[in-house]
Amino acid sequence: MIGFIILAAAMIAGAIGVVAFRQPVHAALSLVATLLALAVTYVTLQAHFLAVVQVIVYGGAIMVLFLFVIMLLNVEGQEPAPHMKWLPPVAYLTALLVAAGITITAFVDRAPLPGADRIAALQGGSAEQLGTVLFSHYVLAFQLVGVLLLTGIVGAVSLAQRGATTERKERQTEEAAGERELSHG
Amino acid sequence: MMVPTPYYVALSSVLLTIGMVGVLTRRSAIMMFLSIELMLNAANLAIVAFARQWSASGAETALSGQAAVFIILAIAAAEVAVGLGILVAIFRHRVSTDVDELSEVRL
Amino acid sequence: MSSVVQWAALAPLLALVGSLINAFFGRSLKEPAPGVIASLMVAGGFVLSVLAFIGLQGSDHGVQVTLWHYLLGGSLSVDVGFMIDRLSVTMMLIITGVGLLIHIYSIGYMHGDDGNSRYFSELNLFIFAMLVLVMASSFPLMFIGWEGVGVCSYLLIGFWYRDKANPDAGRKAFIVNRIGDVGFLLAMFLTFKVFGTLNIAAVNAAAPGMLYGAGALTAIGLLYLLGATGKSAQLPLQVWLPDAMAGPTPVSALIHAATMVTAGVYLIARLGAVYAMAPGAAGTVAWVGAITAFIAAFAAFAQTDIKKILAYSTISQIGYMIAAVGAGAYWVGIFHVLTHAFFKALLFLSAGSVIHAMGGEQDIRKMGGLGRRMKITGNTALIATLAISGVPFLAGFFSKDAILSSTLTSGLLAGSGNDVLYVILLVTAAMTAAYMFRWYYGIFAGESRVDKHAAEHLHESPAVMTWPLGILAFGSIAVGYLGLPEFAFPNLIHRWLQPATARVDFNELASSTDWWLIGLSILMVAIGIGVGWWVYHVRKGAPVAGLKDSTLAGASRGALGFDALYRILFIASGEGLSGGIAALDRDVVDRGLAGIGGGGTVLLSRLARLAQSGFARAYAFAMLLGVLTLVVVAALTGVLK
Amino acid sequence: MIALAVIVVPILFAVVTGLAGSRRRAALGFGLFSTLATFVLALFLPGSSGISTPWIPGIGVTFTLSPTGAGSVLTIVAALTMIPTVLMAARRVERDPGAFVALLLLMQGALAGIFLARDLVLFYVSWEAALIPSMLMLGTFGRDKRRAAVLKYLVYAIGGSFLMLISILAIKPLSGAASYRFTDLMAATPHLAGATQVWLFIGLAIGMAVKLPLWPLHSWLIDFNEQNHPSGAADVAGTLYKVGGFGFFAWAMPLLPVAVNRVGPVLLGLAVATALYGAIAAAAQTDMKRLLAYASLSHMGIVGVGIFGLHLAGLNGAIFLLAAQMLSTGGMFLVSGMLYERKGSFDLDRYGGLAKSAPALAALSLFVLFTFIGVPGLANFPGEFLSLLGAYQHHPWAAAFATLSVIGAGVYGVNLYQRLYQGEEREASFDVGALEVFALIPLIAGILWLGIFPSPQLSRIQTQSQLIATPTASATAEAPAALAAAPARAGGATDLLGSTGVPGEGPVAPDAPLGGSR
Repeated sequence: MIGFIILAAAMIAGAIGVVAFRQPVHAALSLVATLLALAVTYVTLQAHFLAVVQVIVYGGAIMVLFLFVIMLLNVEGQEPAPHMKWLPPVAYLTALLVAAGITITAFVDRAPLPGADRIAALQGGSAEQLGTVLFSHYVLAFQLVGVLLLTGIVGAVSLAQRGATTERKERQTEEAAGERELSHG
Repeated sequence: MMVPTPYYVALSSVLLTIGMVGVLTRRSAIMMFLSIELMLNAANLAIVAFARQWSASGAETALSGQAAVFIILAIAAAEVAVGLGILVAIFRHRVSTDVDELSEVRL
Repeated sequence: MSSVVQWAALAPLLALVGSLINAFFGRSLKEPAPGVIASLMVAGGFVLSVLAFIGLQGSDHGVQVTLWHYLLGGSLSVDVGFMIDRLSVTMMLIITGVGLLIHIYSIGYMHGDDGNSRYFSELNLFIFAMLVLVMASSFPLMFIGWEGVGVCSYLLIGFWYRDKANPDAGRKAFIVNRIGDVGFLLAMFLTFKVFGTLNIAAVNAAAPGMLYGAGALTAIGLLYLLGATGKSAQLPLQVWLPDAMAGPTPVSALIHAATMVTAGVYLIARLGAVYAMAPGAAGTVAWVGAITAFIAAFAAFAQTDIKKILAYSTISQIGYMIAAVGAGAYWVGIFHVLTHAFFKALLFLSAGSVIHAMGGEQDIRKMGGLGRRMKITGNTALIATLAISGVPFLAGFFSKDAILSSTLTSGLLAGSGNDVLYVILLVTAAMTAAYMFRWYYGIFAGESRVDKHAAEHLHESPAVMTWPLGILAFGSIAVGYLGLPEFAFPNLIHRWLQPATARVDFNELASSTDWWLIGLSILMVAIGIGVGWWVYHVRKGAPVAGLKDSTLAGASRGALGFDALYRILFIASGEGLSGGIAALDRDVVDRGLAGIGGGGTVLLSRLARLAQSGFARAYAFAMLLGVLTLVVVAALTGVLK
Repeated sequence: MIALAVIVVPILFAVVTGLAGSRRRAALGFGLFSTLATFVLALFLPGSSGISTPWIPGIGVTFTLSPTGAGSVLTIVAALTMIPTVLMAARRVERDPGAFVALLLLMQGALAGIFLARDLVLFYVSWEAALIPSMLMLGTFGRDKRRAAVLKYLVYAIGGSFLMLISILAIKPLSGAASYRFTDLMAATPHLAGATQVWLFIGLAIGMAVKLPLWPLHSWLIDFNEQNHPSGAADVAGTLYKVGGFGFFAWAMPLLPVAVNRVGPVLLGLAVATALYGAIAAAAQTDMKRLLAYASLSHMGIVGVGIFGLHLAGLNGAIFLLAAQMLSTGGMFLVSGMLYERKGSFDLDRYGGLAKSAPALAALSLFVLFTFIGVPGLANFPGEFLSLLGAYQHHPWAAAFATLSVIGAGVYGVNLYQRLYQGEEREASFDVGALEVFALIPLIAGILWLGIFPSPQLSRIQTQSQLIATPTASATAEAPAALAAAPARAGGATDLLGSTGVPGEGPVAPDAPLGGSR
């Protein structure tokens, strides 16, 4: 229980950091912290394989991508929104209500829960067990995710590429113009 | 000692709503994106907690929840790749990531 | 034997072929080819009718020719088929015979008109429709002919369409006829409901088995009467016929005197078995006829148009026929149709000859003394005038006398005031003689009032027009002898038609009484002619001088104000209603529904647009609100459970 | 299989024509070939075999087509009407005739689907599919105020369809039918409780009443016709799409007999109102297209009278009138397009005396007009006559009032002709060209065919009319039973005549040699 409280505190702190930090880089790093804490939480939930994947994919690949983009675009912190000034307070209040509602529901619902002993006996979550499920029951979904990833890659590349080619062309025309000026000059 | 599922759900809901607040209050697309990732992970946490809860039934598909989270992770990766690609493209075009300025779709 | 009769079924087809030839190729044909083709087709029809007439001599029964199946629906089954019996053959002979003469006459009358081929096409189409009407074996087929003749009448009245008055008259005729057609339609619906069939022969066969005087039969009778009043220009739908004189004169002769307008008489005679079982309906028929005869005769006195006088005379004479068939004397009605076809066609064609000679002038105040310049026309017109007036030994005398005696003695009218009807018709007979002699003296006798310019061009019509006049004049004398008074002489036409018409009881009169009645009617005719001779010839009163400014004259000129009344009652209110409904639809139904629906939609859309700010964060917030709703619902159900 | 071909061929050619772009000759060629081929195929519909295969097995939807009954008649006539329509559209639409012809062909395919479908969901799909091309034609090729007209059309059509869809979705689970196939539904739905039937029927009825259209749901029709492309081709398609009556006849009424008995009189009253209302309003119009719109509304009222009169004759007649008015109303709209080409306006005040310079056009118009106003011997008459006659058998007063619309038809009919063609001619115009003659010939041929020989089509329709439960004869024929000692039946007329020996009408020679086409 104590472990859970520590992890929860770390996660909430990290989450607040994500939302509160002005600088995107700080926010991103704060998110990394949250995600790592989450990975540990997965371990406590016997999802060992997922914990590993969480660290590698999320904490590693995705967050690095984020940081790259932030650095590339050189995004800086911004002033509070000029539009919809009413939104932040209302948003806080609504969010509070939602969190309260979910929590109450989670604790109050008296659906019969299986005994803790049987949960303790569970030793799932290893790569082998998860793999068995994924490649038997969810093989189609798995394949589709593969296709989706491929599509995502193609999409990302094409998005990046298009911008790049137009820029290159612009640069080429500018250079050509400059050369012409040079030759004339 | 086993932590009961409701605690995980409560934690998940807190993370989710913090993410929501982020989406609603930050104007930078990058920041909104980060908040969305946070919300996604909050949901994942809940799913994994439920998976543990229901895996106690001993069914063949006991690990369905974890499988779902695995797939969500993969999708999130694709989403981030494409989303950031779009962001970069927009930034190139407009030199800004302020979503309030991107209201052209309005009639 | 019967095969000869069956060939008569081709008669309508011949007329239709003639019509189509003229419609498609007529414009490239040189005059008089269209007229000759049309006449030949009608002549063919006449020959077939004569053959059928001969073929039916020996047998009492008609021949039913079924061509193909027309309508079906549940127990309803209607064939396209012809019933060729003695009644329909009689009508066919009138239609094709008189029709042929008028076609030939038209070759001369319509000479040089640029619508020549169109004219003959429409005239042949009329013959087709009229033959279908009289030959039909079922009511729907009869209705095809019934409306078909109406359509042809509409086309021919508005033949000279460039002058707006002519199409207006055609429109009036068509619409008034359609009112009558509604009666015919409803009558058919009720017939089917009561009899379960629309075959005319089957209805006539079943009618005697019905309850005498049953309400349903009376209703059927009255509805068919409504149809008949439309087509035959009887009260209350008589208003269209005087206007219909806007058409070419041969058309007036053929359609609006000899054939189409007698369709109502034929319809009631054909349905004799039904009327014989429905004394209420029959009495109404007789009264409608008698009153129409009187009113129209009254209206004829003050008219100044050469054709309108004849039009009112036609309405009046058809009133006689209707009265006869109302009395149940079906053969008498048809007999008068026959004699009237001859002398009225002759009157119209004589009038046409005059109009032709006068270069289109129709006002009798500008005529007079024409008999001296147009000998043949004048003499034939005199014969026709004598015949219609009911002068003894001419056709009209015999048929009119038969009508008078049949109304007096009809058992069917026992409860409907036989004697009053008789008196009305007798007085009308005297009036007929008077106004017809006004017509004759005004045009052919006395001093000439023709203006100089027209007088120079006065000429007798060509032979193609005078020959038909002569033949019709002969007929106007001769056909009367087919129906000599029964009590003393052999009556050919009654004997001929008896098997084809329903039997109605008539009271037997003493032979001496019969002679007295004939004497009485001769006396009335003599009085009428005397008055006409005195006022319009001896006193040399101009045709309108005698009755110039009295209220009576005004009433006569306006035909008792039916037109004016209807203009207020139906046309004005109809236009008001129509405009009102159109406005209602435009402003209330359309705008109203559109207003409620459209206004509501606009309001909703304004509200909805508020939500569509275009800011992604606002949409996200909306989603959050949705989540909140779900959570609250879940929490509440969880807590309350 | 022909049934499928009749649907697929026009749709395929629509795609081809659409791909061919805006080339006028391609549009004309493909369009004419497709309509002619479809018409020839449709002629072979009666006697061909139907189709029934599962389509969406999970919810019991099948792909069932049946080339029998009323649907085949309507398909044939619609296919015939499409020939001149495509011809006129391909020649007269200025901008992008290919797209217009493609839309017309799509419309034709969808219409054939409506008429031939014997699965309720397939019927609904076709019903909605036909909405798209008709809407696009109005929205893309219409006149100045087309946006409002499209909006109104869509609101009415979709609003109605939505309620219809609810009923359609509910009808199978509620009745427990095996599938949406007509035969399966027919085995189950008539046994539903009365109240359930009424609610289902009301849903279907509103959707169909909009398309019939029935007063007061007719407002879209007037604007639809007024704002469509002046060639009249789109109006013809719209006329073909007035399938509400067929929907009642083929689906709502056979499936829900109890509801028909309860709600039918209300609908009959509305139909009578529609017939009179349309005829009266038409008489006051000064715009040719609005006049035609109101007049055809009046005809649709008579269709309704025939259908809701619940008599076999009326049911036959109503569907027959629906087929006949495709030709006559379609013809009138094409004629209006021809006149627009001459004068550039639909305002009747700008016409007059055209018969002088265009006598052949006047004659052809008059022929179509006389058909339109129900002159007997031509195509509309058998339908009108049987509709009113059938309704009269159970509801004399309603039918009698509806019959008064005949007078209105006379008024607006001859008024229209007079204002167009008679009187003094304002300015000389030109007579019909070859194109216009070729366009009107199929219609006139069809009018004569239906007008003179209606019985084969009527007997085809009757196979389907019999599925609708009509009040039994004994309940309604009390008057003749009391009156008639021996009520004669049409078939037995000859025997009766021979045996009763009435001195009246001469008995009939049996087996006259000229006859025998029975």
